[in-house]
Amino acid sequence: MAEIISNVQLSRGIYLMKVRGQFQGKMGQFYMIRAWDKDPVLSRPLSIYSLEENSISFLYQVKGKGTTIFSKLNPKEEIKLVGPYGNGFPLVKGRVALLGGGMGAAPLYLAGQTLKQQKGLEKLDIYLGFQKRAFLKNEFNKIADRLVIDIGGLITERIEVDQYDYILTCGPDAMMQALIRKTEGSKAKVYLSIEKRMACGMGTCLVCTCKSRKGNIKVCKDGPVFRGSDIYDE
Amino acid sequence: MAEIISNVQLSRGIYLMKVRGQFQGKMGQFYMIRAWDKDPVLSRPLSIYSLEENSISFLYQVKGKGTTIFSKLNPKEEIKLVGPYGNGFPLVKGRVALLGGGMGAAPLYLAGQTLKQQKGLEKLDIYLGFQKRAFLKNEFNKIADRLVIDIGGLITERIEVDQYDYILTCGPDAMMQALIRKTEGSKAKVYLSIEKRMACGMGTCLVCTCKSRKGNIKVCKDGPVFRGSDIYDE
Amino acid sequence: MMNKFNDQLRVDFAGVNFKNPIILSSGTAGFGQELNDVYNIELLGGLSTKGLTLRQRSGNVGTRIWETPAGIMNSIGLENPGIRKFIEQELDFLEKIDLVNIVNIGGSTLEDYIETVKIVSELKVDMIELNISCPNLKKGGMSFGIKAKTAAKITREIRKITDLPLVVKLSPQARNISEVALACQGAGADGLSLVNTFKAMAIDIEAKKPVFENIYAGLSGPAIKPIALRMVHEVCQAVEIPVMGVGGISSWQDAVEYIMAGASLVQIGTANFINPRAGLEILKGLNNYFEKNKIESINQIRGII
Amino acid sequence: MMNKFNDQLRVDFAGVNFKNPIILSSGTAGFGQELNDVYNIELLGGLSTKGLTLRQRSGNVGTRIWETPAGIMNSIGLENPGIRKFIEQELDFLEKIDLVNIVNIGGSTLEDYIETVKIVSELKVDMIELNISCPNLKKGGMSFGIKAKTAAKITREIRKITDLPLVVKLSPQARNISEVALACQGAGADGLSLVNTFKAMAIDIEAKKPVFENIYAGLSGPAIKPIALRMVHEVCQAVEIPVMGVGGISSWQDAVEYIMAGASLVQIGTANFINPRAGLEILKGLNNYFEKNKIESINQIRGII
Ligand SMILES: Cc1cc2nc3c(=O)[nH]c(=O)nc-3n(C[C@H](O)[C@H](O)[C@H](O)COP(=O)(O)OP(=O)(O)OC[C@H]3O[C@@H](n4cnc5c(N)ncnc54)[C@H](O)[C@@H]3O)c2cc1C
Ligand SMILES: Cc1cc2nc3c(=O)[nH]c(=O)nc-3n(C[C@H](O)[C@H](O)[C@H](O)COP(=O)(O)OP(=O)(O)OC[C@H]3O[C@@H](n4cnc5c(N)ncnc54)[C@H](O)[C@@H]3O)c2cc1C
Ligand SMILES: Cc1cc2nc3c(=O)[nH]c(=O)nc-3n(C[C@H](O)[C@H](O)[C@H](O)COP(=O)(O)O)c2cc1C
Ligand SMILES: Cc1cc2nc3c(=O)[nH]c(=O)nc-3n(C[C@H](O)[C@H](O)[C@H](O)COP(=O)(O)O)c2cc1C
Ligand code: FES
Ligand code: FES
Repeated sequence: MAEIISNVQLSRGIYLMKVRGQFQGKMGQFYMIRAWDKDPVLSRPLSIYSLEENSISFLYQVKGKGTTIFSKLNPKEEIKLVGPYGNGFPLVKGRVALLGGGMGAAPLYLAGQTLKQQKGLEKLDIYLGFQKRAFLKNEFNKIADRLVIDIGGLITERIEVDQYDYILTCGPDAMMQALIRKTEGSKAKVYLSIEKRMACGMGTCLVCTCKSRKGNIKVCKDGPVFRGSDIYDE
Repeated sequence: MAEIISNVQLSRGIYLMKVRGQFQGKMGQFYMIRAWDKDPVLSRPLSIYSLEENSISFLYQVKGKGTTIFSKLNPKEEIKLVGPYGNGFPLVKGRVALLGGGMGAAPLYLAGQTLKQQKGLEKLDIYLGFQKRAFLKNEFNKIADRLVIDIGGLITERIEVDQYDYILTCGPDAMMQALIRKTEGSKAKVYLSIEKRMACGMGTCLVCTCKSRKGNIKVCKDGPVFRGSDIYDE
Repeated sequence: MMNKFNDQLRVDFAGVNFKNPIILSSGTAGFGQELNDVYNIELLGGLSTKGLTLRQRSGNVGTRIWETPAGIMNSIGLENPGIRKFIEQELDFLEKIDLVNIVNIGGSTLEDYIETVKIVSELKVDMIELNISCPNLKKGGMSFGIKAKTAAKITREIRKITDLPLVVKLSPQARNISEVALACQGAGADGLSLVNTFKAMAIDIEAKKPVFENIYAGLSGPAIKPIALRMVHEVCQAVEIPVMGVGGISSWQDAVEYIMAGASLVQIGTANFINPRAGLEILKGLNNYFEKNKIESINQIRGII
Repeated sequence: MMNKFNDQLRVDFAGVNFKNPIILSSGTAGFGQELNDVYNIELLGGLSTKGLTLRQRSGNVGTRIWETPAGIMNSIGLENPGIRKFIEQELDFLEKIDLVNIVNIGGSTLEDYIETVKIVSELKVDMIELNISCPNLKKGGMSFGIKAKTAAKITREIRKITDLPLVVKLSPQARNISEVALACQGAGADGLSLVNTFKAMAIDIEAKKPVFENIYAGLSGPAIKPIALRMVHEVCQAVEIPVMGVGGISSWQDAVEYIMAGASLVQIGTANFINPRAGLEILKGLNNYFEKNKIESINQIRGII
């Protein structure tokens, strides 16, 4: 049980929730979250948006039953977090781009913060695509060497992939696939964070299995971050 | 859907909840209430405590799942009421006593208010028994010709039944049975409001069936108010 | 016939015309009068009465209701006024209102069923629902619905003595529900309804006793929907006669699932306790769904899975 | 053997000593390592592995999980590394930790089951749970557990080739679960576990398709508890061999209900997804309950209903 510090709507259906406590976690990892007893049965996975000394934050979009309940929580109310789970993004160096589509921005903020502190980072550009309205522009601006925002278009068209050694990405499947196609033949290595319905979040139930070039993988435990080339044809 | 105006704890586990709206109802009737979607399945019956022009109030004790949810509701939050259901207390005259044990006080406040406005009422005495602490003393005092409060003892021992033409009562089974025994041979007529688990609240499901001298009765529809002599041996 | 809803919701079921596929299920709507005080139940397709037996029954003693996660267990034990009092006290109302009235008939012995059906067959009612699936009787009830042979036998006997459209209500405790369904079809049933409640148990660990005097009781409500839907799908694959789907329906989406699984009509039970206007609200949702998707007849979506 | 809980929670089940009656159920705890990172699973009585088959299986395609009121449906389809990879990768850990390890074995054909059991019988494992009740396979799986005859046959064949304690896991789809239970007992099972998931269905009304590729999938979780408990009670009345109760257990009170209904051990499945510490918390609750009520052995309350 942890206490909610704040839970504010940033844009229509998009919320940033801050929870009190000393939590663990690395960029790209997630927590299994619930604010109800036994119905719905499953907790909801949310990526760590940011991690402060005495709090943790999540950026989420209202989709269905669970996230609707989250969106109605008030400060001081309680929430259950279990985690952190998953492998997280690798600590890459050199010229790095983060590319997010919609809610895909969620894990990229902590990724940016973390990489900023890395020795050997040469540049950190952030590309964010939104359908209607941008959010958290200021926050991302603070950590990006260059912040590119696209609204309503295809963010993958705004990036020159050859500029980068690594591209870390998260977002809709179509966006990630487009990126993979675009990096074909380039030296840029892509790491993507993928989403699958989960039950356990820790690798015991095989609900989140995904086919990959290396055979079946568990998104929750082997991922959610994978080399692009393992998931899609590059 | 109705909006909660206030929901205050009067004593440990005892709450008074006021809900906005123009509601119908007579003394002794009840509403089927829920503040959740489909789980738990059943609504909870609560007697009308009082009825004002633009609100209705309920006095309730936290017992289990449903009443715990009620107790956590804040002003402006929503609640669903269906009703009023049940027959309610009869409009009696002459010398009248109201006798309540614990939560049995709930329907008696509206009963007192209503009877006060009756022509032909000669006196209205109110007897309330509590286990540990009295509540709503002032409110009942305003409508009673005489208010007798008992804490920790047996309220039935404090009433002289022959003084009254009618006694309207609500409370634990043992209390109501003791009253019936005490009125044996006296002219005082007893009307009691009884409790049974309910599903529909309106007489369709036969969940609340109770044996009586007149055969099976539905507590929700034929009652919840019955002549004492129909339910217990007088 | 008043009908403020879409005409395309009409269903012909065993020769009987329903305004729409929504039926109030047996035991959850009494004989209609109380719910009709809440809203005009004539808007619905039909109503199945509380299960009636030859003689008045006072039902089971002890706890009659228990809540479970997303469900309820009941042990009413077919309390009912008996068929004669029903005729005296309730039939009038049912004859007057304009929706298909289905008389649900229970019993302990074959003779009782036969006697009751004989009486009902003389009445102005629209349809019989033969309940061979009540789990709350010590004798009879569900035991007729477990095996294909006994289910066929009782259906055959009843078929002989009535010309009313005959629907047999199946038990989820059936050893093989499709076999039982086929047997009833073979024995002359005009339609089927399923499922009745699931035989289930709860224990009061403080008292160290079963919650219910009969030890077992019947589980219903949203909890059972996935299993009941599967059974309806299986039965619809097996039989030719039309099916009424019952079990945990509490939204119009649930109703659409049942129809897509093959049901021609759906019955709303426990949902009436969640919200007394459930029948009407599900009907409204279905009506919107039909309009939005330009569905011209239920057959366009029925059984497409 | 470390045991910070009450000694009086010990259970002898078919000659195997369990520290306490709490077992992690097959398919909901993998092979133990992940949950052991959350808490020390050696505190529990036992663990049943993910169902293993002779060859590696990649499981079902399409949606694998769906939420229902107070339940979930799954269609994993016995994805597993196959018995040999299990031995390579997982057995070591299970051998080292101090709790009863139960190897759950699934399969499509009798030959597969036999081959797998032969291999397992050479290993240092404590018990076999023969899963003849998985509803998510197109071939085999549950179909062995529907009728007494086929259940007896496979049990008999397996009994012949293994000396390991043999528990047969029954299906709630059994035509008559007590008959199947008796048949397994007659064929040499040392114990039974029940139930596996309920065959159930969900339809995606937008896509006009079943949610699951296999059309049906297995329902588990709190929703099924009342039915599963009833089945455990029925089976415990019928057989002499001990029974593990499974189905919707999510609190210590649920566990006590199963024990009072006759179960010697209980398995925790879906509850592990509600709370990964569910096994431990249920154990703690049970421990308190034993202490408060001065219960000296599980037999004092087992089967008292
Ligand atoms: C590792 C990981 C990290 C994530 N991080 C974030 C994050 O930081 N921020 C964020 O906003 N979201 C994140 N998500 C997504 C988030 O978990 C989901 O949006 C959330 O669980 C939806 O829950 P809900 O109860 O609101 O919606 P639900 O009511 O469960 O469903 C929403 C929609 O999905 C459909 N659906 C339901 N079940 C299934 C199923 N089995 N398969 C396919 N579709 C189904 C429903 O029909 C409905 O349309 C993450 C997901 C993963 C796996
Ligand atoms: C007509 C009427 C009017 C009422 N008016 C009031 C009122 O004004 N104020 C007030 O405080 N209360 C009133 N009650 C009582 C109130 O309805 C209950 O206390 C309430 O429903 C309890 O709900 P819960 O969810 O909190 O408790 P639950 O969790 O449902 O149960 C509480 C306790 O009852 C036990 N229980 C559960 N189901 C059953 C069952 N089927 N049979 C027997 N015991 C069971 C549980 O084990 C638990 O110990 C009234 C009842 C009726 C019938
Ligand atoms: C309180 C109650 C009483 C019932 N009585 C009857 C009955 O008399 N006859 C009958 O055929 N079914 C009876 N049923 C079963 C319902 O008609 C229905 O088949 C079952 O509840 C499943 O549907 P549901 O989940 O929508 O409630 C009863 C159910 C409940 C909850
Ligand atoms: C995701 C999942 C996977 C399962 N896999 C298996 C399995 O491999 N073998 C088996 O015998 N049972 C399997 N089961 C069934 C459970 O062991 C258990 O019998 C069932 O879920 C009922 O218990 P519950 O309601 O506590 O979950 C699985 C259940 C779930 C939810
Ligand atoms: S969610 Fe259970 S294995 Fe990934
Ligand atoms: S609660 Fe349904 S008849 Fe009384």
